[in-house]
Amino acid sequence: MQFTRRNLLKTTAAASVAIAAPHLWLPSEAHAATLKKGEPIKVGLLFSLTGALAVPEEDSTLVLQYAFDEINKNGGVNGVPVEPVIVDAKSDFNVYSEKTKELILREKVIALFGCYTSASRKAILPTVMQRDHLLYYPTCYEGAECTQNTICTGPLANQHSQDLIPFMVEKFGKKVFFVGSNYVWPKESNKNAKVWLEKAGGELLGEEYIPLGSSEFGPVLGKIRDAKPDFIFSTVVGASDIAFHKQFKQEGFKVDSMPIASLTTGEIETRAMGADFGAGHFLSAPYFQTLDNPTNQKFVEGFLKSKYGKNGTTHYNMEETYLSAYVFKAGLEKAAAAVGVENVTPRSIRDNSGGIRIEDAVSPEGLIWIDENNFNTWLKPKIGQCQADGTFKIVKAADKQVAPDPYSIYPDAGTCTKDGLKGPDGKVRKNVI
Amino acid sequence: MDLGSLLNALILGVSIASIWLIAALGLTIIYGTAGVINMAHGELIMLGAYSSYMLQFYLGLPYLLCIPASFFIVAFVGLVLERGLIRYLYNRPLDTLLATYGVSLVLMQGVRLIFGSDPKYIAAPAAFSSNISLGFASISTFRVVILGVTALLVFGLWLLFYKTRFGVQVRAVMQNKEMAASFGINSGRIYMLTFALGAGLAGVAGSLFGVLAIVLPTMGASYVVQAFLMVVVGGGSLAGSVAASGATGELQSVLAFFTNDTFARFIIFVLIVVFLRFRPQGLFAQAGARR
Amino acid sequence: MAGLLEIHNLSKSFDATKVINDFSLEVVEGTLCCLVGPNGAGKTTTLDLITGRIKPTSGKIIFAGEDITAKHEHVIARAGIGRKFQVPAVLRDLTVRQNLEVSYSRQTNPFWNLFKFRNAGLKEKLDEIATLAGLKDRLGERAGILSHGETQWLEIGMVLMQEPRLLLMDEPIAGMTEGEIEKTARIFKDLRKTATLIVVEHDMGFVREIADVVTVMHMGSLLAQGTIKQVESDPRVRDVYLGEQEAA
Amino acid sequence: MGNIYHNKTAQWIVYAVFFAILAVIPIKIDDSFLLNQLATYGVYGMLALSISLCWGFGGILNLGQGIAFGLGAYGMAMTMQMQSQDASNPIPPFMLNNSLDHLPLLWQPFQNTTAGLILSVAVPTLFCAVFGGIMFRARVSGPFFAIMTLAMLSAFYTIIIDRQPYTGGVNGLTPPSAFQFAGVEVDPYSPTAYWVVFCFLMGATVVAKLITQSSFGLVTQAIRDDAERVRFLGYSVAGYETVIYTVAGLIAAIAGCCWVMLVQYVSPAQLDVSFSLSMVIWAAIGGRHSLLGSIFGAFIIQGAQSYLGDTFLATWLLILGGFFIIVVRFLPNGLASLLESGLGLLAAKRRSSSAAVERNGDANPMPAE
Repeated sequence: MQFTRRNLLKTTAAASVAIAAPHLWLPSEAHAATLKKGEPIKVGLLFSLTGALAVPEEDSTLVLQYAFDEINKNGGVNGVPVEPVIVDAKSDFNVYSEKTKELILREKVIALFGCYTSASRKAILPTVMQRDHLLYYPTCYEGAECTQNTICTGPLANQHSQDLIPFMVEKFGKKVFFVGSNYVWPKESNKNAKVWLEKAGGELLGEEYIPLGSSEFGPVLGKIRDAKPDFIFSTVVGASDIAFHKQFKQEGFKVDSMPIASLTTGEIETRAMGADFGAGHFLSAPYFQTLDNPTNQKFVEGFLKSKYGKNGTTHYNMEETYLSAYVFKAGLEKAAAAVGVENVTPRSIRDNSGGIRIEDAVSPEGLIWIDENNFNTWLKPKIGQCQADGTFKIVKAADKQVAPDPYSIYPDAGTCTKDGLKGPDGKVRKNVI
Repeated sequence: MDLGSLLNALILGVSIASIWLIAALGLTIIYGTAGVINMAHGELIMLGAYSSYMLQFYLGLPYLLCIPASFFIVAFVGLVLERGLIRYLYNRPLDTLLATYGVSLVLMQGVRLIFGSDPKYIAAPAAFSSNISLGFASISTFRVVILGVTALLVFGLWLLFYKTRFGVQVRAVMQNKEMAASFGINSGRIYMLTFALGAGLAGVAGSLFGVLAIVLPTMGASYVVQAFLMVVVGGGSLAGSVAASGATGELQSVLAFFTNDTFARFIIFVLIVVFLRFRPQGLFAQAGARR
Repeated sequence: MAGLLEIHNLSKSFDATKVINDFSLEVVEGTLCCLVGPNGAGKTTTLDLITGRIKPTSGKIIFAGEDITAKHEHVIARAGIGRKFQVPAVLRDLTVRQNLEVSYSRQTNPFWNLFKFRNAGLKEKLDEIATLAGLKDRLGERAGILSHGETQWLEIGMVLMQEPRLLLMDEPIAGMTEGEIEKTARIFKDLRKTATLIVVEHDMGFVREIADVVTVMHMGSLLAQGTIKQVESDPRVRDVYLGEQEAA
Repeated sequence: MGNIYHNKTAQWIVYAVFFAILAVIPIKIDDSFLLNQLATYGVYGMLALSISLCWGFGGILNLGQGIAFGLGAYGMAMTMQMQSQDASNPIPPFMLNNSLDHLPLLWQPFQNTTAGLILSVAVPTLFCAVFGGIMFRARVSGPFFAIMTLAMLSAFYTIIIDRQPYTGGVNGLTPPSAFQFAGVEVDPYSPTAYWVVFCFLMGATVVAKLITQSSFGLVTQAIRDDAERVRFLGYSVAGYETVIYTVAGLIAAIAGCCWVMLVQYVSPAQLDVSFSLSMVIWAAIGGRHSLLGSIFGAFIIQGAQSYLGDTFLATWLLILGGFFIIVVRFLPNGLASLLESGLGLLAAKRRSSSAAVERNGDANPMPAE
């Protein structure tokens, strides 16, 4: 026993000596990923390949690999090939966080592409910001964030419903019911939708949120039946969305008299629910597989024929992800030109990404560009109606690109600038999440 | 708020109850008889959905035939599982929980490897995509189908457990394994058959849920905890599970009517904890051998 | 002399069945009382009621002047009542030594025990009891591997480690050899000097040898009480026992 | 006499060696990712330790350890979030988005770092004491208690998601800057952060070990074996169960605080059923009857997940699931029992070869360790 105590004391002593050693108190070295001559450009692909989030995120990984293959085939970035480092985040936010660190600190990638949900983005952002790194977030989100370390190529909440709500009000009537999954993005999207609804003279009859992953829509549909809206505005996501559309029809609702206008129900979902459950409903997105332009035809054909195209479809989330690769390419090239290849850091890529345009010839959804202040994307939201075969017919397209505004419904919070959130008091705060 | 809507909520509650119940039925049999805490139950439900999908997609079997076929397919899987693993763990109930959690991972990933992670689609007869309106109330045909299947299964199980020789044997084994053995009842065989039966019931639930919601490798995870709570609140008996699901389904529907779905769930979880505090043995405890 | 244990008009019903019916008993300090009766007479149930394992429907149990009716098991145990179960209940996963150690329950407060690593007086007591129970060489073994006889001894040892004022022994000699039974009888007689015992036993030979007082129970009630001679000559007792033999 | 595995002195030596190795790592290795990763494993180790204490020694299977961990983590995240707010900007951004214009009462104590830290640990501990106290007094035990912790966990999970304005909902809380204590910023990638976790892990392990060796530990092991019997020895079973459940909760709460310090993030995922299940699995794989074994279990499973998960991408869950099945089936007491029986064989061999060199020392057999 005595012997043991002595041992313990020794260990503790060793520990305290180590703590007292001054160099150990220093924060560890700031991250400095740079490009090295003759080595490929490493980027991290942080998506879930297993677990509940794998449904959309596996496609994201595939389309990015396709994009980088395409870029490499055409000479790479600045003549250097891109090498994606693929990890599996296992649909587990703890793993997202761990893998982010691994990609940044160990793999020393120059940029990260990743996440599909806000929750996972929030899980990794502290790490990304702390290492002053760069995340391409390639899907729609709610906004109300102003960091100096993200570039988003999907629509913000303010872009998403700007056309959709007036369109639906005009076509089907003023009364609407909001249904969403119970988390941040649907709630924020609905706040935006309310703004447009008010402008369009519509009337909100009810607002319901159901738990993420739940497949029981009985109570919600009961409330909708009582409220008798002209259309439903849905921000239900994932498996729940499919259950929602199925039960909508099973409960005897008719798509002609009360369609669902959704921000999420794309080609993947309509195929999984069976086209007869999806047909007739509406979706607002910047991209549909059926978009009729040569770039899109090339993208769809090329992708489906490639070894990555096994899922047999392209949808808005994949296209937004595809674009992020080209935004990265342009940003890196601009940064290299500005500071020299040796000195390119994630931060310098980001700082040089403002105003980058992806032209019609590259972008399947048509010209987009990155906002110079908040680093979200100017894009044209389009409205599609699901057809009997599960594809979408574009019924309305914005005539010009809509500006992304992360703080559109929080004018008091200030405006997002390149260096941070500029409050009404004129103070600029960095990394507001 | 008008009376009609509340009535509708009550009717819906019955439907929700039947969904909770059919998810919990198989577990009730397995837990009630052998005390096995089967964490892979959700994955057995998932297998039921996938077997329906497979039969329909590759063999073109009509949906109504897929339901009983799923029963047998998943029952067979259950049989293999019982013979290969569970039977070694009967005297270690908490270990069955861990081992079957391992099984659930294997099944989930196995299905993903075979079928991919994108959702599958089971086509149901068009007649199921409509609703029945009774003037004041309205309910979807498919929910009535689920309710009907559930009622049928409960009735069948009641017959099986209380009116047949097999049922007598099962109850004998439940009460006292040693005593039953001395009467020549092979408890190993009884356990094997009940486990297969429980798995088969999960298969039926799966083929129904596949139409109601979605077919995904991960679909099972959302059912297992709630099914478990039903079984434990019910006390592991058939009547208990029926009563527990009934009460929970109604509560869920009515609370969701007055508040929202998420909060309704919260209240239900808390009520379950409070209930078990005062009646840890559940609503209708099995007259099993307890010390 | 006041009774150490007084049971007043005790009744216990399970559903509609009256298991114990208006049963009263007084056990005088320093005596050994044998509780006998045919199967189902309510002997073990009486012990359950005394030790708080089940709560009586009505009636009162007084121990050392204190009302212990319907108190929790551990409170009753702490008051000084130790019990050996009919089916020997030892802690099978622990060693024999640990079984005895944990039974030495002078300090029962969990917080105090958190800071207690050595138990004063434990070693001597443990040696004494282990020797008495003949388990001196088995201290390191897991209790689960002991033979039935050894398990009986271990449980008796555990009860003794508790140093109770009143010992309840439910069929202590079941499964013991002749020699062991004699030894048990000797120990029980010794114990009477410092403690009071209630022994439930079927073996009338053993009862004859050790009992100061014999209490006969039948159908949950007191049938007869007295010295072994008085009881054995009681015609009602004969009826009950003969009746049982005929039935069997 | 006997197996060295059960020798208390030998056990303490192994503990000392284990922590000595952990102590050397940051001195010898300069890899901030590895340090951060190992520190995270340390947190998982604390969780496995708490499960081992509660389940392995107390016999209480707790499928809701995520409650204590999560509440601790939320408390810490709230404290860190408030550290980054100032007078000009008094409330966290997510609250603005949820239409709150003042700091809710719930959040106010967290403006003070010390108060926040105390609450982070005290609230979950108190919860365990009250919840455990109520349940154990009602003699809820075994699988029933396990299911109730599961229900309670689900209740917390649901309410945190539903009360988005106060909790950040599904997105959770993401304090934008590192934890500051006494004016020093604890960079999560620094050796400092590692040392903090190291000290707590070592402290928790030593305390847990001492508990298991105390009279209290003996009683809890007796309760695990046969709670009913122990009552008749005069011990209040509920009291003992409540204390050990609460101590385990306290360790988990501290682990939660450390975790947020390392990852600067908390979300309802920390209260997800599957996370609490994995804690149980770490302990089960490592060996729930062995404190150190459980910690090892966490290290092994999480380490394999990190380093093999991507190599065996498609089959990883198959491997993991198969591994659980095999361990539970053939090694019910986990990997530690391999060591135990291995050393037992060795002892038996030695005994038979060199006759009997009887030692009387304090080699006290402890089958539970």
